[in-house]
Amino acid sequence: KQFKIGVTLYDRDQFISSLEQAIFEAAKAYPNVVVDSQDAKQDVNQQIAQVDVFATKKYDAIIVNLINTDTVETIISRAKGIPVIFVNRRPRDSAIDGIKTAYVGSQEFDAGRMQGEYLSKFFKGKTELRYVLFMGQLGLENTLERTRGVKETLTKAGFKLTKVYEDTAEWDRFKAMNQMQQLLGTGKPFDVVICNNDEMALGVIEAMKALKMDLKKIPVVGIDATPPAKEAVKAGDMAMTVFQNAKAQGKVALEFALKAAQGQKIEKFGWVPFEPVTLENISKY
Amino acid sequence: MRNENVLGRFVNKYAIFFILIVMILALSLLSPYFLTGQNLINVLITESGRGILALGVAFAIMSKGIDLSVGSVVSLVSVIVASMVQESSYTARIFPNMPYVPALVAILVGLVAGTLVGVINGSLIAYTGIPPFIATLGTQIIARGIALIITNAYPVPMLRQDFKQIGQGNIGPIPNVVIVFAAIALIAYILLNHTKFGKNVYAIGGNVNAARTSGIKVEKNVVAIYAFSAFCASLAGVLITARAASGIATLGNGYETDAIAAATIGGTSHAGGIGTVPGILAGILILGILNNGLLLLGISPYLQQVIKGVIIIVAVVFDMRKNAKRR
Amino acid sequence: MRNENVLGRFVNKYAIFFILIVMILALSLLSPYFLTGQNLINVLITESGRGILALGVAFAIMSKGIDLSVGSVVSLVSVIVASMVQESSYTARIFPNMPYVPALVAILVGLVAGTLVGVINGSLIAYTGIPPFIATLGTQIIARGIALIITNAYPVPMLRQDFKQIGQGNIGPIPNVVIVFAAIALIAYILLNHTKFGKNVYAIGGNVNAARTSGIKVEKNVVAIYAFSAFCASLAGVLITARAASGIATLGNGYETDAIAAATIGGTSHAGGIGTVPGILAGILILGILNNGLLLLGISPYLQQVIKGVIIIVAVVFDMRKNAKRR
Amino acid sequence: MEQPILEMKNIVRTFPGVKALSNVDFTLKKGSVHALMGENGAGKSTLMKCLVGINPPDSGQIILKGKPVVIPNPLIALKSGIAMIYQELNPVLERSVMENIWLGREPMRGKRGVFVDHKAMYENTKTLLADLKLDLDPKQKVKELSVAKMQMIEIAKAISFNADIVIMDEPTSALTNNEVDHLFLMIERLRKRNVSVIYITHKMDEIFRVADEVTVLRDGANVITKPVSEMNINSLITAMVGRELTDMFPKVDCPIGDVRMEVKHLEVPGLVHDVSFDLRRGEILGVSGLVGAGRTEMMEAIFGLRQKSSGEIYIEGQKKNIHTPVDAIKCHIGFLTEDRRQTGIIPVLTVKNNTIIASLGNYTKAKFFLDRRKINKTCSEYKDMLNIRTPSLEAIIQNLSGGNQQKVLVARWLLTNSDILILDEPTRGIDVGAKAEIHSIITKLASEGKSIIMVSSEMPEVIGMSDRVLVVCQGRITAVLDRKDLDQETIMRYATSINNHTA
Ligand SMILES: Nc1ncnc2c1ncn2[C@@H]1O[C@H](COP(=O)(O)OP(=O)(O)OP(=O)(O)O)[C@@H](O)[C@H]1O
Ligand SMILES: Nc1ncnc2c1ncn2[C@@H]1O[C@H](COP(=O)(O)OP(=O)(O)OP(=O)(O)O)[C@@H](O)[C@H]1O
Ligand SMILES: [Mg+2]
Ligand SMILES: [Mg+2]
Repeated sequence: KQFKIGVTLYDRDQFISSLEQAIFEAAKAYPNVVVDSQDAKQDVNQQIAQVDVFATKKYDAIIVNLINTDTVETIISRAKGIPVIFVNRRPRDSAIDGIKTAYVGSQEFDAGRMQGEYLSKFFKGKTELRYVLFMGQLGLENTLERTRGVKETLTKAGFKLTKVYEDTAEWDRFKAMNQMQQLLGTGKPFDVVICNNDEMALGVIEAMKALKMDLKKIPVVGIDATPPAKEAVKAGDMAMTVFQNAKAQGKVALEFALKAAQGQKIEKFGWVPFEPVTLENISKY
Repeated sequence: MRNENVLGRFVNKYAIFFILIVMILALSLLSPYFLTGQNLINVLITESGRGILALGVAFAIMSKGIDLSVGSVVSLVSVIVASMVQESSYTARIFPNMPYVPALVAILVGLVAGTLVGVINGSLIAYTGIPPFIATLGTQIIARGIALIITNAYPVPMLRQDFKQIGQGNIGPIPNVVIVFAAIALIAYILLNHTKFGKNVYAIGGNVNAARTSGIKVEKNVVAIYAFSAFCASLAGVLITARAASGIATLGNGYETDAIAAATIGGTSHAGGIGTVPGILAGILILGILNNGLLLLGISPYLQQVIKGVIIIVAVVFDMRKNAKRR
Repeated sequence: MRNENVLGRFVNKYAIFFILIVMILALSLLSPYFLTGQNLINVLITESGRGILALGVAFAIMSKGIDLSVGSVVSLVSVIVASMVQESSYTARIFPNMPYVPALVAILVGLVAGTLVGVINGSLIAYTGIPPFIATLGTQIIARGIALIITNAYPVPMLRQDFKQIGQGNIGPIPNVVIVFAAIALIAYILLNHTKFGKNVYAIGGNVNAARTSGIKVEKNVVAIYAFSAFCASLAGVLITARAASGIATLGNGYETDAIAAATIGGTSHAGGIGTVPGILAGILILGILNNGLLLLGISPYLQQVIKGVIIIVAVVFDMRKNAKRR
Repeated sequence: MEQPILEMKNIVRTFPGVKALSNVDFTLKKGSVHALMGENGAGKSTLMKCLVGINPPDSGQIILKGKPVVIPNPLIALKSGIAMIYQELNPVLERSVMENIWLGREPMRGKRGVFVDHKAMYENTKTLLADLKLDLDPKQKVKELSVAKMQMIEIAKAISFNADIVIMDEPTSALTNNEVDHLFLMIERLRKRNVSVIYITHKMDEIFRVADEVTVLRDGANVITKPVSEMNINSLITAMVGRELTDMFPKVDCPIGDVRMEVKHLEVPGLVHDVSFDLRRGEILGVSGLVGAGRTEMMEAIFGLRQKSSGEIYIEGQKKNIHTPVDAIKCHIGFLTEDRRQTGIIPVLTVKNNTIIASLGNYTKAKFFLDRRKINKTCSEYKDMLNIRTPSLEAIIQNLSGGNQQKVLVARWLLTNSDILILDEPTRGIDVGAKAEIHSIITKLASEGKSIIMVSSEMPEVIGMSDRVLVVCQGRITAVLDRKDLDQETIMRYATSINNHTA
């Protein structure tokens, strides 16, 4: 029997594209699996429409990278009994039954926590941290969780956090770069730049390098461990990033989907851990 | 020769509907799933929000204006209404002390708040003379900001079942949202064709000086036009929120472009004074069917964009032939 | 009385510049960081991309059109150029087998490809008569699709230093991007005020029938207008890519709205035939200074939006007074 | 005999639902002034637009200077030596006078220069305007000018092309006698330079003053082509209308009632000064004056379209505050404006909607829904009454001939049932037959007790129709003349009186 699996992604970015790639890669291992992948461009309505179409075409399973975690019930009901595997954006636990629905991903909070742990070590002995924070798109779970993760970890470690600048750059490298440049223009002092993702961190680094600032003294941290970010870590420009294992997430998601499609029992959660990436362990990635 | 001309003129006049029919036929052939009742209903459900939006925005366009704020109105209404109908058992409510609010009251509050944005738009445009583009861009940014402030950018989840039912329920075989969409289309049709207000909209768009000289209260009508547009957006906001089962401060981002595109494809002229409800509906359906068809065919999302852009252009080029004789 | 009138008219005529000056004064008082050379240069650097875009788009608006494709052109050019100047040492290059391409050649290819989008826009508008909104919306979607197809949605990082230098270098104390921006502003000014093409743009926007009966080749001029707009967007795309040191397929998303807003705030009329380069520059700077100021003041990002919307509206309301006298 | 400079043979042109021209022939001699006449919608403008390539003919031949030519667009027409003044004024409002005149052929700096030579442009414009005795600043924006001045600029522009053939489509419809005289001097000069002129007008007297030959069209077909010397007014009208017209000014003397409206000390800064007059029941009050005298502004101020700095308006003895047209219409005042394009027609709407738009309130059911049956009935009644030539009530008004558009506007205001009707140039561009028709409607309205203010630049109309005439000069009323004292010289004397004083 041939298995058809539909994928709907929240939008496009480097990480999601890698995740999509991983799903396709994993599917290659099974000659009888066909994957149809779509992205919803951050439009909830569009995502539901895509699920509708997968249901209409009687696909065997659907992998959903949620735009908004609260649409989960709607999506499950629109799937009309077809198994739904959520990936990377975590829905409410109550929506997951481990039979027809499951979640595959990493704990977003952990990514922030790892940034926080790295920085607590880096600034050991200090009591106050003057921070600059670039957030992803407002209102998104990963923005909120990553931000909460890093802040809570640092506070727990005993630092007094002083905001120098905190704003969204919408995951965008260029927006972050422009904002950073303007901030630098003011000459306000700060100790650290925290970014919700690597693209923004790379933008910040461009801006700081243009002013020949010492990136060894003022660490810039990101999340995702994208190829250019890894280059930046190697070069010592980026202090650390957090590896979100797109490959593993994609692979596990596909395996879950396939099992569910065959009516086999699956776990409720497929956790793929984050991993901190620094100059010390960069060669592993 | 006369006969041929009549046929030719007929085809030209209703070109947009022919395009729609051709698209439907083509997709029926290309995909066996397309012409199923469920799929068509799905298209209607998906498009109902954008459709309601487009009908409202079309009024602004016909009056030679534009309404960029509708997307933000959707967002604003979404979080306002959602914050009033969260399950009382949910501890992280936006307003933890909010007493029980009946769904209808919450919706009413949302509609009033949303429509108010339109009244502000209309008043700014009518009484200060600033371009509609700027007035509605300004309120777009402001309304989005307010939606974010209310929710602190968090989604507003865990909505009560009685509220969700509005967006997810059916009357007979037909989903509620589709019924509301049809009702708004009917209202828009009657307003445009059978009331003084409709004629005023066309006249203001066609030649505002002549309208003024003819004793039309241009200012009041402009306020009414933008209020109507915002009212439609608010209604769309309520429906989409009920369907999505969550209030989201970024829900409507970019919807204005879709709505304007649908109205424009349907023959609404940005030069003012021209536009019909059937045309707009055709525009909405063309976009919706295109979207649905490309998904059904399983075409790669990037290629989809290219095809979509090409078809939009081709459809309107074909539709334009009706004007070709002139000039 | 005459004197007072002259002063009043002067203030009204140059209202937008007064608004700009008032904003600068207010921010100087509110933030000690504002009026520093480095900060002002930063504002210029940041706005140069949007500024170049706005100058081009303004030509389309003045001709009673609109250009929604510029944002996508930025993206398209960004990935095209970036993919040609990636470090050869970087293993994950888009085109692994691409031989060494001199930066200038890559830029040229990008500019040509981007401008081609404009030629297509202009031809569609001039020769098929479809509304500029639809033509440029269509090419917007298509160009974005192509950019995504080229890169498969991955960023194009690790660009060569010789290329990055273009966006990051200085001539004397002045950054390259600012110089290019100034040059384009000057070219736009000369085109509009001192060439036949400029007169044609105004005439086509002001009264296309008059233009046609006066023997102006409307079609060719329309093609040139959209080509110019796309050329500006391509140039902005190159500069932004060089500054960001990465090609990004979604780089320009939404830039068209910013550019159109800047042009409109600067007094470019969507009714066609009206607009000046100094006005547009004022519009760009108002938006830029507003952004910078709110950032310097450390206002919460949500509240920032509300304030931004209000100030845009207030600025244009004030500027509108110049037209209030008539009627 | 010398070869004609232009021959048009068997020209056919159709529009959807209308055959505008069926096999029309037209021959133009070198150096002659050829009048083109016909009722509204006869096809005059269409024939000319065929010639200049705006509406190229469906079939037929154009022979220019002995050679068959195809003229696909106005650019080729201009290059072939044909310039045209269009019936519908066509300025780029936001641009200056000089930019309008030299649009598309701006003088350049240097021989193959890329930069426009503004200085040369300014000087050229000055010379051109002086030549036409037009006192205008070349740098003024056209939108600040009155319709008459815009018309003069169009004339100046057409003449500046130095074309072999100049087409003038109703050039004098917005002009008063002085400017008309001047235009005729210009035409005389053109004739001396061996330029041929095609002259379209509805003003009969002009034909006999300037034209050498006349061609009459009716319903898109030739009726007659003859030297003017062989025609007289009556034979010309008969050729156009197909029947004899007995009375152009069917004025019936009817009893004039008491005062209905009083205007006191009306003041619009710089335009209207201390204007006071009254208007009675059943009265036709003519308003005469030169172009730019401020008659239009005066009426706009009364109607609430223009801000007045002081002055009161009393209707039936009661003071009324009129700030907007809505207020005016509430006081039962109607206003047919002079500028058909800017404040009259709503171009993209149908004839029906254009007709009904000012009186929609009277055609509703349950105060909300429109009574379409009643609207259709009324509109077709007025269409017949005014003999509006349109394929149907659903036709788009911008496709109607100029005169027929004007008739629709007349219908619009008749429909409002106003007690006081202000008509600003009501018969501009309207053919003789319909003009007589409108005159008789005006008379009928007056005899029903309505009050009419008729602003007109046509002396015969003012003299023929008015019970009293206000003469306006530089924003002031310089005379109020009774019907028995009306004659052209007296009016002219008062119309120029202030000029004479200051001179
Ligand atoms: N663009 C058009 N589309 C449709 N019909 C048109 C168009 N232009 C002209 N017509 C029709 O052609 C006929 C002739 O019009 P034309 O303008 O030539 O009349 P005219 O003789 O110039 O009249 P007038 O004296 O009123 O200016 C009219 O019936 C008119 O409705
Ligand atoms: N919008 C405007 N802005 C500035 N000046 C104006 C404007 N409209 C008219 N004027 C000026 O006002 C004066 C009177 O205008 P206008 O020529 O319309 O008077 P009129 O007596 O109605 O003439 P006619 O009706 O014969 O054209 C003129 O000097 C004209 O230039
Ligand atoms: Mg005509
Ligand atoms: Mg007048």
